Amino acid sequence: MDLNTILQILDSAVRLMTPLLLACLAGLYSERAGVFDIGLEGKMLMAAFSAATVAALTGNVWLGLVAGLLGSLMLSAVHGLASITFRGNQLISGVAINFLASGLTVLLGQKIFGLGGRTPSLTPGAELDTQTAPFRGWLSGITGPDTAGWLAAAPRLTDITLPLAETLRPVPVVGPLYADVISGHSILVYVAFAMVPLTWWILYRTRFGLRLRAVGENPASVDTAGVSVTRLRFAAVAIAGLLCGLAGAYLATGLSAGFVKEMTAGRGFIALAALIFAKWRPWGALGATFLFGLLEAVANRYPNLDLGIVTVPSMFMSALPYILTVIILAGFVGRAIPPRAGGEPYVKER
Amino acid sequence: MTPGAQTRGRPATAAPAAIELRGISKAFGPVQANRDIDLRVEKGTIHGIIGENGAGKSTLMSILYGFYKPDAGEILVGGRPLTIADSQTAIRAGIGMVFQHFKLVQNFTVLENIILGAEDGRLLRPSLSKARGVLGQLARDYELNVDPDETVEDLSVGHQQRVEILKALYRQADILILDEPTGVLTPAEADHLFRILEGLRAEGKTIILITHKLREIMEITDTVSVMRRGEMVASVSTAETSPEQLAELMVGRKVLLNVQKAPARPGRPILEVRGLRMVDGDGVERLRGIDLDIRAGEILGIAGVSGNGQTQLLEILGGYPEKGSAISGAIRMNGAPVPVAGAACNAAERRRQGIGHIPEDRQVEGLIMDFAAWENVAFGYHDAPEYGRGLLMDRDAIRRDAEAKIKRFDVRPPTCDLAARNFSGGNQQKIVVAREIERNPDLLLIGQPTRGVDIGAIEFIHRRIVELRDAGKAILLVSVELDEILSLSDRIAVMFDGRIMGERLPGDATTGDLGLLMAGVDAAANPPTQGLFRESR
Amino acid sequence: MEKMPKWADVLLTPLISLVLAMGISALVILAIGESPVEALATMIDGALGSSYGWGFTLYYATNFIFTGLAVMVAYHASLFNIGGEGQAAMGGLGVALVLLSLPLPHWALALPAAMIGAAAFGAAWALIPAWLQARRGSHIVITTIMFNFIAAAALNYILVNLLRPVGSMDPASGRFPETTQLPKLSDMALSLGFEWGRNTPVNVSFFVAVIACVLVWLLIWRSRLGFEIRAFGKSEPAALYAGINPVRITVIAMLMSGGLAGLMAINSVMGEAERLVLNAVEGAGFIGIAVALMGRNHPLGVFLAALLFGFLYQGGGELALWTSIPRELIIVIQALVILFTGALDNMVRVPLERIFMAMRGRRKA
Amino acid sequence: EPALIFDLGGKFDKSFNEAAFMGAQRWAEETGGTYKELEMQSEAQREQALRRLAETGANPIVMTGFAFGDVLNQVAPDYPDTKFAIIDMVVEQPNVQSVVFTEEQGSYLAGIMAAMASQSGTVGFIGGMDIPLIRKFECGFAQGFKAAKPDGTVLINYTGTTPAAWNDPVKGGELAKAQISQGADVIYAAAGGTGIGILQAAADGGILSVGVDSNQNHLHPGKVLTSMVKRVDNAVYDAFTNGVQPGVKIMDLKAEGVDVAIDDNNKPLITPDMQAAVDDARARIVSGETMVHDYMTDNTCPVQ
Ligand SMILES: Nc1ncnc2c1ncn2[C@@H]1O[C@H](COP(=O)(O)OP(=O)(O)OP(=O)(O)O)[C@@H](O)[C@H]1O
Ligand SMILES: Nc1ncnc2c1ncn2[C@@H]1O[C@H](COP(=O)(O)OP(=O)(O)OP(=O)(O)O)[C@@H](O)[C@H]1O
Ligand SMILES: [Mg+2]
Ligand SMILES: [Mg+2]
Repeated sequence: MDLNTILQILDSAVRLMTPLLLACLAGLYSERAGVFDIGLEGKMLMAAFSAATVAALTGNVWLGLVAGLLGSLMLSAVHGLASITFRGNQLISGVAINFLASGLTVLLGQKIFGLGGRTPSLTPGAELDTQTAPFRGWLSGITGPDTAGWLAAAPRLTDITLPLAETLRPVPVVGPLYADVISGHSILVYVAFAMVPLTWWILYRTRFGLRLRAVGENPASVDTAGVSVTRLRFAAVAIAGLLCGLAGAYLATGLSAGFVKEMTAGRGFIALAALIFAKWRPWGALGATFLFGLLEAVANRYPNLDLGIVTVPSMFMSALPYILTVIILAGFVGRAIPPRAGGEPYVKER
Repeated sequence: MTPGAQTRGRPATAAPAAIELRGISKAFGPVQANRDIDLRVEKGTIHGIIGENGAGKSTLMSILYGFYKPDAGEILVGGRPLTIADSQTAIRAGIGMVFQHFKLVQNFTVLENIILGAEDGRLLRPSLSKARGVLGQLARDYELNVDPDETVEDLSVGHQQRVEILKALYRQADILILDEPTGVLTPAEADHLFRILEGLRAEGKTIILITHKLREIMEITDTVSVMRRGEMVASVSTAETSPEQLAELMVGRKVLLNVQKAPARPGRPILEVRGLRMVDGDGVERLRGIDLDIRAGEILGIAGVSGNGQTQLLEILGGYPEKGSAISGAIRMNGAPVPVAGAACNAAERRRQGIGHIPEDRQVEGLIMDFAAWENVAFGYHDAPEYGRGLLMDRDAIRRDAEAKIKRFDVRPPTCDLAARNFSGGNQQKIVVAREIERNPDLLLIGQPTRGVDIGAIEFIHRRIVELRDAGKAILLVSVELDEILSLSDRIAVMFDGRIMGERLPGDATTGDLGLLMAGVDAAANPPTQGLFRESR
Repeated sequence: MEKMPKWADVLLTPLISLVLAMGISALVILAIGESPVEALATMIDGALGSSYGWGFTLYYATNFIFTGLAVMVAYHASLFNIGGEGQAAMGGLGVALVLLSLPLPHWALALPAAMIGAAAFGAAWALIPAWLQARRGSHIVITTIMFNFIAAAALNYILVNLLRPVGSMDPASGRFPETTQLPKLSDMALSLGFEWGRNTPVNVSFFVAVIACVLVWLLIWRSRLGFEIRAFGKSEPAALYAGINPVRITVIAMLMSGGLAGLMAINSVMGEAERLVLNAVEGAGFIGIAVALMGRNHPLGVFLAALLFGFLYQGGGELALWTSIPRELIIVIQALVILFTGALDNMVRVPLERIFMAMRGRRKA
Repeated sequence: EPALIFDLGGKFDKSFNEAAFMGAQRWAEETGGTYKELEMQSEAQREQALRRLAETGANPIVMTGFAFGDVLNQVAPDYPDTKFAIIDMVVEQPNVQSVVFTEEQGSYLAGIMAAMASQSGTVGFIGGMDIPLIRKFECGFAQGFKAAKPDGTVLINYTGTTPAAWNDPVKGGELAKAQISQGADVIYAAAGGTGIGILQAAADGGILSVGVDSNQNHLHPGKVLTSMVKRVDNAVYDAFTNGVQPGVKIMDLKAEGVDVAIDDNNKPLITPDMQAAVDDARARIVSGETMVHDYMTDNTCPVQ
């Protein structure tokens, strides 16, 4: 394997891991606060749908992003209501949210676009223009044509070339690594990676983080210290919603150009697995999701392994990331201890 | 020490009371935990509250601290009415509380636990460094030393409690509520705590102390209130009352405060332990060569500060040593060797060999809190032939058995369908004791049988243990309560740092002598220079 | 003393929750411009209005009973088995291998043989996650998720390359021998002299599922093993104190869980399709999670919840088949039912409790 | 009244269900008639749907997808007066018409075009799931490609092994990028909804793609080399208009059942050479001079 191949695989791994990382961090906030969240998948899906829908209707990806965040937050609110306010079963609530998102996205999508739950492709062209026309008309009526033009400029996230990428390219190893792997992703990738140290800093260096971790370990300690358990948990669930929102928006407007039903394809569950793998720690989340991304990138790159006598079937290569995960888990990762109060609603009086 | 409330207590003056509760009521669903309670605590005094398990003491204090909301009633702090809707309000009003079950975050450091909820600003660093300074000051002022960077789960319970007290002091509490603080403390620790409380009182702080130990009430409080079944039945000056009177007020009948027992008549050896060593999963040597003999018809008491290997000893004898530990040595039960490791070393096997076990922690080990009482009566013996046929269990047989046991042990309420969680601590303990004693084991291992249990129940449990001994059974009693060890044991062994420091007969032993042994000093070898403990009455 | 009578807790609360869920569903239906009344009528009529509807409702319910019981048994040992999907798929493989390789002359022989195959394959697929959890501490949630994917890949390979009849386009096994066809409930009714549920897939497996409910109930609440499973699930330290071996319980509970999930295949693969197709499980493994949780991890609850989901599946299917309402509406309705009866139940229960307390107070006074 | 049953993917699958739907729509618009349509929700419904439609008197009943084959074989004899048509599968019953497409032939033409458009000599194929039907596309494509570029390379990927494989544009895009980085400059997508992501990634990556089933040239004008169209719409339209003739109906190149789509969107990409080569190959296949091997006949592919 030459350097170029390695770089390409790493580049692919970065893209593949980003939605996982965002969702994994979302789960981290929620579960660190003691609220289990198996609804990551649903929230991502809802975000992907709302982001793509608004981006398609307005032609503006930033409005789409905001809509994605709102869509995901809405489901977070449902989860919070069920598992914090009404002290319901957090697993059931998560399951319900996954179903809800899977149904609502297609239902609404069909109602709005009539494309069977798909949104129009977010590439400039006839399909998109007819969708955005009413909005742009409405907008230019209010703000004048200039603003409307600007607003409708980018229906999709574009890749960013980091400064000096080309200048540094000749530097051996580091140069191509910087130019090909680190540079050239959409903004949400950088946001996702920045979220790792930020999350670490929030968790371990701020008052909010201290309380958040405490409420996931022993909510009574937080309560008797005069801090509202409910507010903290809602805050955590809301942050989880925002991060899932980013993840979903990235799927629909960054990695692809539009929404397709069920397009999260189980990534929420993989993120959940990564979270446990990471032992509920931010840097661990980075490592775990990178591992998943890398395994998938490698499997994509080598779809049939020709071993001379036998050719390993494609199905085996598809399953390889999962098999390796199990092996790594069994071999190298010890027992993961979840936050002690995780999954338990905080009940004072019975 | 003699009670001297007159000299310490301040006469009630017209000055507003530190705390005044008027007509507090609180129901948990159908349970009326507090009913129309009035309470007045003067500033600068120590006020004791006693009452049976489940009398409503913790509930009342939790209301005062804003943890529960009362259904009715009024709270006055320093004479001014105050609606305490949450703990934040209570803290601001200068109230601090050390809960019966600590409210600490186990995997946080001491410092993090202290500042939690009382941080200065959004960032932790300044809060932590400030707290570190204040903590040092508090430690000097009150002799409350704890390593601020230690993780709480690595601290002994005594130290955890210090953290709770420091938490309250850090928040500048003027009124400090302590709910059964001595239940988990060694005598030395309890003693230390009382010195601190006296110091706090001298500063003009007000203290409310809940305890089941009348000796403590008599020793330190100025006034005392007695609760029974959710009601306040008396509030008296400590000087004007006696332990017997308090016990009667509490339980509603006369209580024998001392164990009555005939001299032991030891028979053949039941348990022989030779050179038992144990290294735990972290490589720490917990037991360093234990030799023990227990005969039929005797109670061997093991005294010692908790954390000196007693837990490990009980677990190994009980057949479930810590995972990953390495054990060597020999154990013989009724003359037959007992495996100390491998698949044959398990708790079920031990029970078959006639070893019963009342574990130290009834809620974590001894009971399944969500199981009904009758299921808990079968717990550990669910394989017994009389509890079923083949693979299935015979519910009726178990329930009949459970009902009988519950009746004999006066468990209240006497319903075997209630989940263990819904019994009070004392009654939970009675279920465990009933289960283990009634199997009539040749050897009964007992850990902390009366921790947090009210005096009525203590009396009962003690009597049953003595009865078992008199029936010719061997008993290994581990307790941190020296009083309990002294009054129940026929022989006393003192454990320190994984070794048996020495053996005494209860008649010859003084608490001072035992205290030295518990601290790792053999008094016979080095004559005592100073008492670590005050002599108890 | 309880806060309200048991019947109110187990019947009234879910019923009111169900009504609420249906209310919100009606709003959703209105929002997409359809008539809720018509939709509900179609659903109820299609699922419960005829023996035909019942035939399908019960068929789906049978699947969900098996997967629900599977999740439930593991849950009692505090193991969250989300691998029902993969275990059921493997159960299907077990059924197919047994029926395709053994010359079984009659269904009465084929059924037990297929059950053994289904349960064995399902259990085997749960064994590795169980063992890894017990011995290596690998979290069962991750490993079972991974095993779902691995099962899908394995089945894809086996069907395409090994079991597919030569020249067939369909990645599916050949038909099982006629002799192994399970009697449909409709046939049984016919032999008793009346017509019921003609051409519906519900078959004897339904009775197997009902028996499984009873057996699981016996196991969990009446057997010594069940006692150990529940005790271990509630508290591992207490289990150790009582001489219960955690490794043994973990492995046994997961084997039974996987076996139950695998048994689903006798209904869908042997009873309905009569051959093994790709994706024969169709998400029933995941529905099992909802069924177990909503059924409060009790076999009776699982049975009722499975019926409810069978109803939603069939009624929803009818809705999508015969009206212009998109089929995703049913997923939304399912979600709302799960949400309201499973997670928002306290929203209903707490006020109800207050009402009952007040009533009791008045009676006392 | 005729009826149409869609397979589990649903009628908006961007693939052959959607093509069938278009055919039915065309019929409805032209004749003003109405038809019944059903979407499958689960495997168990297939039989239910067939029987219910037959009992309500629908005729003919057209269904898409090989998965109906087995059930139809059971059901058809019970309704001798009803005519059925099944697409993508052969069912031998007196009242059933089996419509099969020679995807290998269409894919062959696409392969020739890909070979001629490719600068690098490497092209890619991305299938949804590794199943025989998709292998058929793959093998035809590879044969055409090799015919025009014997030393070229075809990279092959499959999206996955679960139903999600057909609806995962993100994975599709990533696979396309992986193939691009290995030098592929034309990618053939046979993966349902996943294909949207493949075509997108190809367009973003500045290379060409080949659409499948319906004409997808318009999705990225000037960036989709062509689409291997499978005229399921024609088959449905035909069945609705002219009724169903029992037997096997082979929709091959000759019958215009499959072809490569050339329209305004991709015209600029088609060089005269390419057009000539395609026309030539088409003529030879139609005349039987060139035999495109069908993977299904022996589960092997003669090239690579
Ligand atoms: N959180 C709660 N929810 C429901 N009921 C409770 C709760 N806490 C206490 N109770 C009930 O209120 C009664 C009083 O309990 P409380 O804890 O105040 O007793 P206590 O006097 O502190 O007992 P102990 O001596 O065992 O500590 C108990 O009998 C119990 O049934
Ligand atoms: N959340 C709760 N729900 C129901 N009952 C409770 C709850 N919390 C406490 N109780 C009950 O309140 C009473 C006292 O409980 P508490 O926690 O104060 O002490 P305990 O540990 O049970 O007993 P002990 O004082 O002997 O240690 C017991 O009857 C207990 O079962
Ligand atoms: Mg208490
Ligand atoms: Mg207590």
